Amino acid sequence: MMDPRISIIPERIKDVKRRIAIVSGKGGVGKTVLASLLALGLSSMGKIVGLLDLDFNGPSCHIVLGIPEDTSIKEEKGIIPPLFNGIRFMSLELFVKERALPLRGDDISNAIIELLAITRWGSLDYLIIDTPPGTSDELLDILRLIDGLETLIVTIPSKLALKTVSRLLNLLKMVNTNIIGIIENMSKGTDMVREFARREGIRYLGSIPYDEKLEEALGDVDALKRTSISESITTILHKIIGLKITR
Amino acid sequence: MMDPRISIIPERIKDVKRRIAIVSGKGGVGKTVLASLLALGLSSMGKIVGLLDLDFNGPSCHIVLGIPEDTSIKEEKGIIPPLFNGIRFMSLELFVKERALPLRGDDISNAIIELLAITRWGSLDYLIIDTPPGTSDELLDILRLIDGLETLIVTIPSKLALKTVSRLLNLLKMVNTNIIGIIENMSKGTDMVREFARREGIRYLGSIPYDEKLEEALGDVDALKRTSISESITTILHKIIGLKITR
Amino acid sequence: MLNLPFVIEILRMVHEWALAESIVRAVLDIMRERKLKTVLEVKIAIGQLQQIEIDIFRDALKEISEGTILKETKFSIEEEEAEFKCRNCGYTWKFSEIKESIKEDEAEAIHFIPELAHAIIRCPRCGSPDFIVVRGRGVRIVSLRGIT
Amino acid sequence: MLNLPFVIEILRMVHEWALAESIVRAVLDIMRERKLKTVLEVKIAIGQLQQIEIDIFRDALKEISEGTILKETKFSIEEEEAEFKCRNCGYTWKFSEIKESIKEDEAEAIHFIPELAHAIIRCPRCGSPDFIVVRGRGVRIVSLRGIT
Ligand SMILES: Nc1ncnc2c1ncn2[C@@H]1O[C@H](COP(=O)(O)OP(=O)(O)O)[C@@H](O)[C@H]1O
Ligand SMILES: Nc1ncnc2c1ncn2[C@@H]1O[C@H](COP(=O)(O)OP(=O)(O)O)[C@@H](O)[C@H]1O
Ligand SMILES: [Mg+2]
Ligand SMILES: [Mg+2]
Ligand SMILES: [Mg+2]
Ligand SMILES: [Mg+2]
Ligand code: NI
Ligand code: NI
Ligand SMILES: [Zn+2]
Ligand SMILES: [Zn+2]
Repeated sequence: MMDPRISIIPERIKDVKRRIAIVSGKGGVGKTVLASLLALGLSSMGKIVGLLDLDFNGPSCHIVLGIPEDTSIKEEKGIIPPLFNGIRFMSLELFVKERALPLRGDDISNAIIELLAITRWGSLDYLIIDTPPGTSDELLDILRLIDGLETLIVTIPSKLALKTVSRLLNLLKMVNTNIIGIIENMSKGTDMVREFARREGIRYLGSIPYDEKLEEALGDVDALKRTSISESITTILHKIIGLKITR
Repeated sequence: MMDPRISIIPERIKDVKRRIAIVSGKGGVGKTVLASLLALGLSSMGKIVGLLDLDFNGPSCHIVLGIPEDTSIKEEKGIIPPLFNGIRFMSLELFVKERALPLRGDDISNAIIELLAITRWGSLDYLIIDTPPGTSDELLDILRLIDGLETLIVTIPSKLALKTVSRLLNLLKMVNTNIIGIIENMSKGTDMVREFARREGIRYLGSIPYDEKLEEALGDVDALKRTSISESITTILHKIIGLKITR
Repeated sequence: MLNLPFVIEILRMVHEWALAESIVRAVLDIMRERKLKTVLEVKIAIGQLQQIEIDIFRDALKEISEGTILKETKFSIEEEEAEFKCRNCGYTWKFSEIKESIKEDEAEAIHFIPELAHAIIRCPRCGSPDFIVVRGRGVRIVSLRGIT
Repeated sequence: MLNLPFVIEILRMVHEWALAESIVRAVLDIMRERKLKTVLEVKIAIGQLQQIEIDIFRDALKEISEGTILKETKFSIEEEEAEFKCRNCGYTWKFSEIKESIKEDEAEAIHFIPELAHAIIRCPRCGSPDFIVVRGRGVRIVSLRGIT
């Protein structure tokens, strides 16, 4: 029998104008930091924003934004993502609170479907989705379940990262998703990533410097806004907001 | 019916003295670089070493060590891992060669079982296993399938990494694996990781500096051996070799 | 929303509503796909692990289907016992055997997302969290009887 | 290893040997677990996707079991057609329909690790590599007849 939960997902996100997944294939390139700061930046610009953390094995957006783990979940014909600094936030962390959560692929898939089926996002201008590294269940599921998904690729300027990003791009091109472009994080001022983007035929959205003040600022929204990362993100956001998306 | 392939796995690794998985939970902390350089270091010390890359969605050990992708696989009552710089190497990369390989959890699990069932490692002093981030199928499978598995944890000095490592530790402690200890990569000279190790009751094995010459050295074994990373690894290896493991 | 009876106010508050909505929507999807004119009966299994409030779920199904062409459809609900099998040691056990040991906030987490059981339940024999939920996970449609 | 007939030299060269070894080992494990004295017959299914050389596999089974208490055991081998289902669009198709389009080195990769199909095969309808191998993946034991 068909999975009934999948039927309701389009209804749950029907008032979400843009659905953007932050992806890389590679770990540790800054997906979580950028997903969180992109959401924060959009909210500062007056947009209505949701942030969904789908890195179930290592959820971290709440650490970046300083969202308390003991937040209680409101139920109302589903679950309503709590609001923090103007961001509607949803993460399994709100339920498991630091416990280890060793989920296999089929569990991840099941949990994503359940979460998308019961969460009522309401009207949003942007839903930002943080994803884990790899091209496994999380990515495959949002690609098949979220209509009109856009992907925003994050990388660092390293051969090791670019080889993996290149594999990811092969996949994204196969399934015909909207690739917004690539962000170079922890830039070293070289043109390695810009060149890569040109070769792959994707938009180079800009670079973000390594900011050693980030570590101290983690969990403190005001301090985060003062980092040079937030500054670069504002510039990048103006490009992203300007794009017209056809679904 | 029972999976026949699982029955043969103990036989396939029976002459492998130590089986060490490089793990973190977190991505981008240097698991792949360290797994590769640990294997290289052990080989330089005269040990017989195997290196198994289980990061199917983003295999990279071959890039670090400069192993050509067009190596042909030898069959002899199974498959024999080709030898490079004294390291017996196995990776799905040898079969897929840069293609995207989007595997879901059950596929990953199936592929790991198949690989372990058909690969004939022969006699090894050490089998080093590189793993992807997360605590999903790859990790759960090697924990259940490889008897006497030891884990070597890699982290960077960041709150974001340590929160995820801490979740991983919860899991490792549940399943009673042998935790060798933790390596601090891209150290900043702080005592954050040392303190963390003390709190968690695990061995702090040493720190590795950020070496900006690494990027240039990737793929070139001689250049890799000249990095300060290799130097730190030698010190750490002496500690690891000295440990008596009870299975 | 004024003047609704009290019981309905309560059922709006719980997330059982969202799951009931998914059932109704799925049945309407299946009708369209298979070109059914009427659906006489829908059999639904509710896995014990998720600890759904069955009365609330049934009331939600009724209220939601009321406004659709499913208002005459019979929704039969059966409970499904939850069973686990350890991938590490092969041991199998039932939810009922361990239910007592689960705290209230833990049950609440599993109620929302049954996979969170992997953060809470461990194999009674070997302690591993690496188990399969063999049956009784959550809500699913078992069968559907309709007229073309 | 001198004086072995030529055919056996060849079958040592292919990895079918390793899979046959796993079958024999698994049957011996099952015997011990279920306290069987003799195993009369083992039914093995060979999934078409993996493209096992059945004759070589059969010869390997014979040679390996020769030296064990399974030397009288009958190993029946049946081929299982491979079928796929797309997770993205629901389309189902058979391996035989697409077999022609697979190049030699690709078939070789799938022969070693059937999951590598996900790097090679895509849904004929929507192009997605996100499909399930519904049946016919690789080698498995279907059933076993023995005496306690
Ligand atoms: N621009 C930056 N400057 C300094 N540190 C950064 C920057 N971006 C990310 N980091 C740090 O790098 C590490 C990895 O970032 P994270 O967002 O967790 O990556 P991912 O989500 O891709 O795994 C974290 O410790 C984070 O604080
Ligand atoms: N000690 C180091 N100094 C400089 N760069 C490093 C160091 N360790 C790792 N890197 C770089 O960091 C990135 C992540 O390393 P990698 O080994 O791929 O991590 P993981 O396998 O944990 O995802 C790569 O670009 C790698 O070259
Ligand atoms: Mg992340
Ligand atoms: Mg790696
Ligand atoms: Mg499960
Ligand atoms: Mg599959
Ligand atoms: Ni509820
Ligand atoms: Ni072969
Ligand atoms: Zn167990
Ligand atoms: Zn398809």
